[in-house]
Amino acid sequence: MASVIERIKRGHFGTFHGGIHPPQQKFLTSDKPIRAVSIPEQLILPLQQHIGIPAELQVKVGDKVLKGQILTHSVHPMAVPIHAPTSGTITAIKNAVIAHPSGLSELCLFITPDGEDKWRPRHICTDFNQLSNNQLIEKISASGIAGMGGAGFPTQVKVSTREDIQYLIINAAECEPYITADDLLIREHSPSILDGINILDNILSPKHILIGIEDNKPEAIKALQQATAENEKINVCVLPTKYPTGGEKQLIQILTGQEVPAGVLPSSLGIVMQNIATCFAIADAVINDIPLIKRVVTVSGQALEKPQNVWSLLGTPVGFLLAQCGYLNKDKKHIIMGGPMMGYSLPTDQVPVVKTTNCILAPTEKEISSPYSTGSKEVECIRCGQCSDVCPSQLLPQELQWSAKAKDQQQLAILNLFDCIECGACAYVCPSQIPLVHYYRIAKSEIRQQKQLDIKAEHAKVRFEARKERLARDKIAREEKHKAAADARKARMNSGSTAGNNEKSAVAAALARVRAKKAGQVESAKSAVPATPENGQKSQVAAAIARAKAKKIAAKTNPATEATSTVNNVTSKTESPTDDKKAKIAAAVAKAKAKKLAEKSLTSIENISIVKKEVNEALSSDAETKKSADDKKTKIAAAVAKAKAKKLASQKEKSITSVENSSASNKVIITETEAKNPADVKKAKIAAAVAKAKAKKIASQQEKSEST
Amino acid sequence: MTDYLLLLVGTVLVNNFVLVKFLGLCPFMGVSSRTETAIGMSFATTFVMTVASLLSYIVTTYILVPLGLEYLTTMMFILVIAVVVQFTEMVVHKTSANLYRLLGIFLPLITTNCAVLGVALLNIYEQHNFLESIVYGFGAAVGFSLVLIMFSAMREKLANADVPKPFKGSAIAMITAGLMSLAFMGFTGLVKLS
Amino acid sequence: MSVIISTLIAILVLGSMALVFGAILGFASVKFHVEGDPLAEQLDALLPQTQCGQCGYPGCKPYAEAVANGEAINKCAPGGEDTIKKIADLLGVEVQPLDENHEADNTPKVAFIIEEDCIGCTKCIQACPVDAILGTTKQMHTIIADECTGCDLCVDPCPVDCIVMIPIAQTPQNWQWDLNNIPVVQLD
Amino acid sequence: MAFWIASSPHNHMQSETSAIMRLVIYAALPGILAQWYFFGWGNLIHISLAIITALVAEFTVLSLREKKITPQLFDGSAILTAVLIGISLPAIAPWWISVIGAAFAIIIVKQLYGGLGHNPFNPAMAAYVMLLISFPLQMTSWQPPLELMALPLSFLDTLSVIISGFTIDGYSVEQLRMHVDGFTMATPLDTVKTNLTLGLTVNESMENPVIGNNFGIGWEWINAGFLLGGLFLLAKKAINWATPFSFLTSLFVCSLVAFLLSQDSNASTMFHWFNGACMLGAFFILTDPVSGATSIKGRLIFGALAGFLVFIIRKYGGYPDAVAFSVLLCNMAAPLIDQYTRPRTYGHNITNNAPKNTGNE
Repeated sequence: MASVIERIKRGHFGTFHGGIHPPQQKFLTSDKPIRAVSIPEQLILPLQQHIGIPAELQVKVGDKVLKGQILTHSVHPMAVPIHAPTSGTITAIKNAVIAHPSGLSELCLFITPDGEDKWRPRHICTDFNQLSNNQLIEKISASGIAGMGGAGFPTQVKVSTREDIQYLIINAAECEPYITADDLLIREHSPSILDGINILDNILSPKHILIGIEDNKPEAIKALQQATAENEKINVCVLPTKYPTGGEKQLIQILTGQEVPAGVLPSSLGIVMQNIATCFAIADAVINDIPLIKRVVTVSGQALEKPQNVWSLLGTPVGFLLAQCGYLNKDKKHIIMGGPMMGYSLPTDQVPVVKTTNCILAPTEKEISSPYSTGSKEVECIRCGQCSDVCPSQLLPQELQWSAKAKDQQQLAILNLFDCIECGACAYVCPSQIPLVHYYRIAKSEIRQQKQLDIKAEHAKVRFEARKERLARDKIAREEKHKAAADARKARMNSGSTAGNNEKSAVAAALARVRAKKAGQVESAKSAVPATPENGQKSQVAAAIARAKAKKIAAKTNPATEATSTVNNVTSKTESPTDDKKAKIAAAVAKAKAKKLAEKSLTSIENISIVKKEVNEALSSDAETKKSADDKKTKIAAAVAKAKAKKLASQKEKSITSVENSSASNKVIITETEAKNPADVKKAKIAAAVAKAKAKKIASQQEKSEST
Repeated sequence: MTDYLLLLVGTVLVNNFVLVKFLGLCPFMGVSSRTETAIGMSFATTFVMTVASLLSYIVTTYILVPLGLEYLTTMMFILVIAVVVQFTEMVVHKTSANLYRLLGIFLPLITTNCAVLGVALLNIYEQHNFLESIVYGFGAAVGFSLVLIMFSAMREKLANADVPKPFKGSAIAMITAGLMSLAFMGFTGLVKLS
Repeated sequence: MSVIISTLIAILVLGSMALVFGAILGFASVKFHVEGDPLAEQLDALLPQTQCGQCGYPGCKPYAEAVANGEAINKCAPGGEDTIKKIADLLGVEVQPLDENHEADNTPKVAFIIEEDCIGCTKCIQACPVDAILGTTKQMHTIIADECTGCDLCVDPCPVDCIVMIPIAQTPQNWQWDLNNIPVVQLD
Repeated sequence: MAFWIASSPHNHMQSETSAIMRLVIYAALPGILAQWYFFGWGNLIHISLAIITALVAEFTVLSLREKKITPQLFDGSAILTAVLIGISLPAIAPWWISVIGAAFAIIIVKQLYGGLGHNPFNPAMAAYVMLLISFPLQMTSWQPPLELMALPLSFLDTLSVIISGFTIDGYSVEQLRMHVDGFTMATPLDTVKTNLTLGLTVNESMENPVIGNNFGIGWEWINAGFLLGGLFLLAKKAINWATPFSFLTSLFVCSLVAFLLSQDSNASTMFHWFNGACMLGAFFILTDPVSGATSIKGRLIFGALAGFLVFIIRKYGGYPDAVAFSVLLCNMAAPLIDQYTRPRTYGHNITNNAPKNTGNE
């Protein structure tokens, strides 16, 4: 351990495999101070600006918010809150294009600033040393700080690690070309940064604090060295410039000589890394109670008149920043969020600045004439191996692309595709100009999706098996129930009571029902005949109207109601409504018929008569039924019966059912006297929906037959 | 000793069964699409070839020749080979179900691998003694394995190559085998066996 | 006479050799006996488990068993070509194109119930192979989207056609780096 | 006005594959010049013939496959293949040798596999081996260096020999191969090998006029030329150092061991280095990345294997020079070598650190 520090103090650092030296281009912005820009007319705040899950919304459209007011909140550690960057009104909460390479939309808050920039009450903390660790972490968490280097990992998760921390590494390498945001931040705010580092020191109490910074930032190095001169624990490590020194794993390897094992967080090695801008944000949050609402963004590129680092409020549209810096490109707009190596191009300049945005790059066409930006000049890979020479993860990019193109996921796994950090070094040097990283990203997302599918498939399998088991269980239970019921019935029938007689008739009715059903099935098989012209016309009309106003017409002119009434006419009624059981049975029969008839009648008038006949047949076998003119009554009874019968069928096991049934049917029969009771309305609705569906079907059939 | 070594090298490289004698092409084309499979096949074939040449020598020398039944040689050898292959199949099935599945039909088909029968018959033809028979059988199998494994690695790579449609699959594999054969011509004259 | 004798000897030799070898093999087959054939299990693991029945079998497992017994490998529509390729690799057979009787469209979908139209008939619940539909008689039903496999078995039974299959929406989380499909804002 | 969408990285080193190919061709110039100086116009004529054939063949295949023609045709790879074929042929071989060779190389060895980047074998060497096996007579009709030739050989003579088999004055190839003393000439490697079978020691063979003062008149300079070109390529980082280094080392070690064991029957290390196609093979053929191994470790093994094979075949084999065969054999082995020499990926199989390695993979 000591030897590592000794080595570092001597100025000897390790190295990582590969790496490249792309043109720095930092001079564009490195000599100008950070500029404060005015508040834009509208701020767009994506709910999620970090890795993890979005927090829950705490405000609604029309709310007035104050600067720094919390907008989302969650107790989940991977959910990071966002805050109002300025005071104003929430004008919309809707999907908008977010800062993501896909250019897809996600939920964003739109704030129209009122220009007053009025703060919520703040509690300045003068001495953070008096705060406990939990209080510090709580403050960091409440301030919505997520890693500001690019990935956006929630900071409170990183700092609340339980591991014994050896090294706290502050990443100030800023190895990507063009970007000088951290450089300028260090130069102008090194005391605050030191406060932030001290806060982290308090929380994590690491043995050593290492600040990794590339040697192309002499002024920032000087500022840091001056600021940290009195602190023995902090070592400013000036590293040779090489891309991607700023990669977490690479920086760890350079400074400590250790490799982070695949699939493991650095904290398990006793290492925590924080970006230097995050340190500044932590200091601001803890000391000044300023949540993360602004950050330094390098607005650079030769397509700008005045490239400069700016203090940008989160949510500022990129276009606004570009306009402030004098965007010159008029035709081919190429705007990159992030650096030229790992940034992504934006589909619109309305994309907002988020917590991870460290650079907005607006290059001229000549400046960044990447083969991947200006039409593909990709040729076949000749396996020259330059890519594997520069790969910081020591992968074999040439083999990876070969397998990625062939979608050989097995081979990709063997080649450790997921250890690729997408730094872009391979694609940068590739003489065949193959967009290697792009291939890897596609392959990675495909593999990720495949994994999801596999998990889902496994899950579906489990559920399917469970369902099969449940069905089998139910079947056995039902059979037992049946058996028990049959035994009981037999006993009752043998006893010769009136109840027994009723049972008998019930059995007869059930038999009839089964017969009718069978007949109906046979008929329906036969009745593929198209509707008669009359009926066709009718149903066409019905279909047309149904689409517009399904409920109304269905109740009026629908054949289904006709059919139902037809059935009702022939359906005899039970002697008295008080005889629940009997009525129920009869009604069940009627219901089955009615439903069938209703279906049939729509497709063919012929069917109606046939079903009528069947119903008659069925009913005539029901000895105790008599004709009745009371249509309405039967209808309602039928509806009640329908519901009950179904319930009965599905809940046979439950003994309470019969009690429920009788009481429920009584209730409905009581309500029957009312002309427009709710049951009727509901029934009409159901009928309407059925009719609508049928009409649709007929209409499509008609169309088909017409077209042929 | 040197003789045996020369015999071995000669069989592996100079008179390679697959690329020079063109024996055993069926599994050479059939089980070479994956290196993993090819390695398994190599072990199985090496075992079969060595044991088969050993057994066939014993059968010839101690049964067929004393009884004057040389005319039964081919038949007997097929019997011997079939038994060894069956045995191997059982062992593979038991020890590595995965390999068993990967090899599929080609495992029992070692029986009809002409290289195996070829080794047995060539042993008789070349009048090899007991040790020579074993070395010859083993050498032939090593040669077979060597090119099979190399070929499978090449084919794994070729699987993703942009081969013109009419040449995809077996066609390009045959061309590759031809070019490999050309390369093996380089070993010609390496070992001058009497 | 000597011909007969030599023939007899030949038969005897061959016969006894066969006997000896047969005994060896018989012994080996007992010694190296392997239980069961996990092929169907392995095949089942490759199938997408939508339980859609489009292959003509009631679920993925039965189809896997059928494939293990020689059924055509190209009947899994939701799995598409990828699954066919994997099965072909596993079985060591040629890749076949998807059966023509099946739709080749295997874009992931999820069922959705148009709730105002639902009459609570429970028919879809009975049809769902993975119990992904929630509801009871006369109550509006809804689909647990996370559990839905997109098999569309619930669409047909619905008497009021209130179930539709909607493609799974693309989010930044499941985006596949298709740069060509990024909607680029056209400015004038 | 639209926004550009592109995948990162957005900047590029601006290198091109064709530039590498051109560089390799330029680097071959010193060797070709030496060849011209010592053996006349023959190889230059063959190079031109091969280039024309290769381009025509490439054009034909590309148009048949409906590929983009211009970028692929002029990416330099076909020309490089043709140049290598032209260099390696005997100077006075008939014209159809180079035509068949180039056509075979481009159509069968390269394009049937899908073109540049897909061919598992080095096209030039596969073509050379095919020619050597199919036309052994023409392919071994090496002429003596100009200074040893009994007959003068002008440009027109060479052209005439290549086209018709006879010089303008009517001398045949066989007559051209006559030494001033009336012997039919062979290459130094051939000479040594033949003499060994005749019972002569290597030292006695070195007396042969074809060998000259050092290792072979002309051949030593040609190899030196290619060595120079190779060093230039190394300096330019157009080729990787690993393969030539391990190849030459391996050949050196093998020949040194043999030489130390028996000086009579083994030529010196430098004789092996500066004869035949040694340097050409080391820097221009084995370094072909398409058909070679990928990783550094793989390349070291690849080169060492090639060196070993060259020595074995030169010493024991039936063919005098072995570079082409060795290259093909190594090409065969390359995918296998690749499979077993993948570099350790960052964070995998860490041995030297991570006391708390809780790797969950």
